[in-house]
Amino acid sequence: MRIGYYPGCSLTSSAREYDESVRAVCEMLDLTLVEIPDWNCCGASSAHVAGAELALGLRARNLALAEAAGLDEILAPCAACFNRLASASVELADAPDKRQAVSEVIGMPYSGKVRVLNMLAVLERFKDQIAAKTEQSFRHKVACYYGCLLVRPTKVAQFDRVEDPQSMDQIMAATGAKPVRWSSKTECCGTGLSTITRTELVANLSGRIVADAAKREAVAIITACPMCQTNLDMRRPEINQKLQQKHRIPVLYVTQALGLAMGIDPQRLGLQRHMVPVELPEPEPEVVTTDDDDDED
Amino acid sequence: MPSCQVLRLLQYESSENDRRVLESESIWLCLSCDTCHSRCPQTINTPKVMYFLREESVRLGLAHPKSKDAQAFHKAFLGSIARHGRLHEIGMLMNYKFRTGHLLQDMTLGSKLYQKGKLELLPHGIEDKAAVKNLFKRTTGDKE
Amino acid sequence: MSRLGVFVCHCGENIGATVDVTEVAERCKHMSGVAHAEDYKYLCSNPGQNKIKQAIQEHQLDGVVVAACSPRMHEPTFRRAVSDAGLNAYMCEVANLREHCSWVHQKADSTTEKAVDLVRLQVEKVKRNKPLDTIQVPITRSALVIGGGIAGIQAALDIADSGHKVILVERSPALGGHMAQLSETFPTLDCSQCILTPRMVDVSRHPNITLLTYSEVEHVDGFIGNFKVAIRKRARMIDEELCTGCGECLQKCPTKNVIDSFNEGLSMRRAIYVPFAQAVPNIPVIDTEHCRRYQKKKCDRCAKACPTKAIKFDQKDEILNVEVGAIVVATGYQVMSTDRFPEYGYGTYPDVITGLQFERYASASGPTQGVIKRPSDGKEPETVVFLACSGSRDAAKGVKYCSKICCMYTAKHAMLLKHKNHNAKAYVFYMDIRAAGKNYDEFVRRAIEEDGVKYIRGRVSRIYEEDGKLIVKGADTLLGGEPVQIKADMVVLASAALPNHGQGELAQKLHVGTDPYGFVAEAHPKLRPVETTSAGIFLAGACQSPRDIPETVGQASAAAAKVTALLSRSHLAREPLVAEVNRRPAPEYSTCTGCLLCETACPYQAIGHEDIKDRNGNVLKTLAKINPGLCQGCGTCVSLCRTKAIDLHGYSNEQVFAEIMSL
Amino acid sequence: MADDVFEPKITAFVCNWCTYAGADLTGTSRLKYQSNVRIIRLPCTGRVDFMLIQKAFARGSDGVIVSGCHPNDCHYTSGNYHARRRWMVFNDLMEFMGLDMRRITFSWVSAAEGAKWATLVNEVTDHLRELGPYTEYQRLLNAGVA
Repeated sequence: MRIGYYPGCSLTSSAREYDESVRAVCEMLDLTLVEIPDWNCCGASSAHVAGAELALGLRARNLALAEAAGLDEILAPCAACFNRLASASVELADAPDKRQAVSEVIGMPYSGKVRVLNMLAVLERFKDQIAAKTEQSFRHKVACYYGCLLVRPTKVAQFDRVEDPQSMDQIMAATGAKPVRWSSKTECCGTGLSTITRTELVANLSGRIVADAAKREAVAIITACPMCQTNLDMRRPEINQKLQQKHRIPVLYVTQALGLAMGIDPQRLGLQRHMVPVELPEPEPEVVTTDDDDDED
Repeated sequence: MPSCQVLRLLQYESSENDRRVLESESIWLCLSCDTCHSRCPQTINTPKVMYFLREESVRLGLAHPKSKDAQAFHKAFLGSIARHGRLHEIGMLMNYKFRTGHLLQDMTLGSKLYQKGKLELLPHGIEDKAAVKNLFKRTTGDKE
Repeated sequence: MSRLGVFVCHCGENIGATVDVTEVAERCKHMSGVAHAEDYKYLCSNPGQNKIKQAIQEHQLDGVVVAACSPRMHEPTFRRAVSDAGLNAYMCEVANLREHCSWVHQKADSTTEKAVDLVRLQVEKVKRNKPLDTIQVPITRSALVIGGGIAGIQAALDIADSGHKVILVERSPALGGHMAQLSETFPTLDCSQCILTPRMVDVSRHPNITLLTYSEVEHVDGFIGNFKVAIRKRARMIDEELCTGCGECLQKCPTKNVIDSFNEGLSMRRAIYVPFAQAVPNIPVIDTEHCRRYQKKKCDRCAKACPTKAIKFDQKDEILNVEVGAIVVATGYQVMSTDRFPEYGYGTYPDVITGLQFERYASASGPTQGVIKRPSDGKEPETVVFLACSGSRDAAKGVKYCSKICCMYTAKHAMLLKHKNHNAKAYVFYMDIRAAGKNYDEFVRRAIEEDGVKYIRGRVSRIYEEDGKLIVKGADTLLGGEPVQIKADMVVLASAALPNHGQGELAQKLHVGTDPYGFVAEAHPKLRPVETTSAGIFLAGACQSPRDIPETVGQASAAAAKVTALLSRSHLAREPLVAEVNRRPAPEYSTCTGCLLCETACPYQAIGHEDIKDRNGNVLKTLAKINPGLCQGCGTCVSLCRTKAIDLHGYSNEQVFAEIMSL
Repeated sequence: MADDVFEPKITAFVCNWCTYAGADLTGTSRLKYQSNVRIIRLPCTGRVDFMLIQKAFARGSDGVIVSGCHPNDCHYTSGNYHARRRWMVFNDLMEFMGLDMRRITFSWVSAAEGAKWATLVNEVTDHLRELGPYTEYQRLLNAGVA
């Protein structure tokens, strides 16, 4: 199987380990990633400030490039890129006038057929293979954290349910993990534009998520978004200062967790690049199988 | 002021209340997390409203002083894309720091990131830089 | 050559201000076939009508066109006037100069020109009108009431008291509907069961009422005054004649884990059951989906226990065919279930319940004998949060309308909680308090002021579980949108009232219209609130839109009055604007070829066929045949007919083509 | 200039229960629209025969409007569905015959949509004014096609 691949800017630098682990896991799953030739930045949330036309143009160019390369589905592991590209794909799908206008702006034709998928939507298709390839059962309590951009707004994401989503929990459960039932799955970590400009707000919002995960006795927070990972990992000193705590719970990309379960070398998965060291306890002993959400309280 | 008050003030359609909104800090606090949108019984897309209000407040020169950093961030970000086609994080951050004067912010973090191999010193641009430059030109005039 | 009269109305200034009425009348005089034309200030007034009558006699007119307001307004008035003057009523047509001309255009020559055109159109039509006689249809003088809640009970009793026979059909095993589930009723706090039970007993004892519980309407045919209804009487597996209601069988049933829907799923019942203690009729039902006899082919403990041998395991559904003259729809509502609310946990938190479930807890005959407990662990909750507008007034995830009853029952719930547990804390999140009604606002104020219920104006954005509590996050808009967080033991959703399940299918069987939400539509929102869009079918209660008990009872009595008025006549006059198949001399008999395409297209099953036979009984030709009693005059068959053998009185091909040719 | 404006002739076939009543509401609400349309009242759009439309054009109409109850709201339960089905069938036929389909407008206007009726008539009138007189139909007539 092959699928178009849009790494996005973060995955080439600050979220390099996400890219590394995505590639490693997809290789294990026999999924060939075809990088969109000469892709450009999706514009994130900044392009909007310079106008809706520019914002749409930047995104549409990538869709048009994918189409030209014969790709009808593309994987955007970065949740922000996914959200931006998917919203463009949805916006252009039923609007021939808009497609016409944007084609002129980008100087390329686009027929509106490319579908954008996030990492979880792709992994969901491979649940059986994931279970089959799991070498070391990942019997850990994990907190699956979805954030904002994977499920909202429904019209754009067209994926999972908007409150209490389940896809990542099920993917992780396929490796033997025990996803905890918690209430911060789709709370905002504070990215927006304030990661850099308003660090004090970020510490506050991300702090609640880390504290909730710790309270539910999760040994790792699992995410599929570079922004979330950065805030919960890189901003941990500020978070701990704010909470007056010493939380050491690591924040893994879902592909890193799967990679570990499949026995892929931690170096290849980029675990060494984390700020909060990834140190997992011994897997929990295999006990009588119960439902995955036994009472936490 | 909370977002419900922002919208309430706008419903008056009075220039006085519009100004109160455009000058407020509130419109710069929205994280676009979309939670309100997904729970709103009237499906109001509040983040989109906030985007619009920010554009308007900048256009009319009413933007709250605390929004300077955010504006500088966007400028630095867009500048980086316009030049390289992709975001060059270090370049963008340096640009942002010069624009805001926050020269020392996150200095230690930066060096740590570099050690972890998470920062690229040189930009990796795209091949067809002209395509992106043209895109900017066609949609925003000549400015970046 | 016709001798037509044209009468043009000024309608005061309403037509006269933009149309040159005198000019119109003048021009009409020169139209072919017009013998007389005049204008008058108000034709609908008595002197105006007299003018028409005089002119008919004076000029020996054989047809009349009145150019005035919309025919939907005064067509009957002018037809009556024409008929009083000795002409056939259907020799009169109305040209709509007001709603379709003077009110919608500016004063101009073109407007007058259009007025002339509109009159000419009717002149050409009326020339081809034929005298028609109203159709007299006999009426079956009995009624069917669908639904055995308080609406159906009241309607059935009122109709029966007026001396007419009533068949009351209820799909559940007992009468009572939602009202039987309620604890106490606002604003008086009298016990719902106590005021309802006597009415249910009245129904069962009334000589004019046939009560069919555990039964459903299967099929409906016919029309006003003459409905033919098939009713499925489901097998209870109990001989109703033999059963004494002693209840011995109930005690012996070994299956004890069936979800009790009367208690809104809060308790379990047996496979043979009576929904509640005061049930009318007090005859059990065997739930064959759960009974061991039917599932595992064994067990006959109930039959052994029965002293009268009333249990009949091989009983079959019965279809009863009845004829009635009128139908009352009183099918009630259902509430939105908790799994419809994403931000309140998709129904995964057991302690988030609906208002109807709270009623069962608060009811003395409920699963906890009236002690408020919470489902998860049976503890008595200390802090209860009530959410008004759960799903109501929520265009995104619920329904747009206000469910009307929730403000009041939420105040009642909070009050009952405080009465039963003085230390409990009750919070109500609301958008607006809508307490219009006699003693209603006073009731809400009492909850707030005397019982100390905390009302918070704002919506709840999220509920989640933490440490055995429900964390309710909301906002207080009276504090400028300040976030509020309450740790609650139980949350009660005043969830939206929806059309009852099965309402859509029933509406189709009855050919009654529904509104966009699926509630039964009234014929006119103000002037005909208890009639449906189908003649002879009436409505009562929450099947039309959510409403409380007093309003429902009032409406049920109103529907009953309408039914009684209808049944007080022996015959019904109907408009003769129906379709007819033409007849020709032999050997053609008709241009109809008997293809019977029309039969399949007719929405009223009004078209059948007839055979033309010779003396020896040999079929010479088969023709379509229209039953004028059933035909409603839509004309679908006319445009479908390939040989133009069908025509519609009042809108015949000749008439409509003449109208077109007049333009 | 105003003298040169082409005033199209429009025939409207409407049902008694929805669109006729809706047009009454336009009047009661005193909404103004252009006076080019002539309404022919029928019980239901199910009564609208293709021949009626053809006759209207033959008689010199520049445009035709057919309007009835919204799907599901038909006073006669299903007459408007028959109209719609027939419309779909005849659409192709009329196109094949060379009828200018831009001159036929099919719409739903309910008894509550007074404003919609005004808008509909104005739009159709403006559109036909752009298209000009339907002289082409007479040519079709002479050729014996229509």
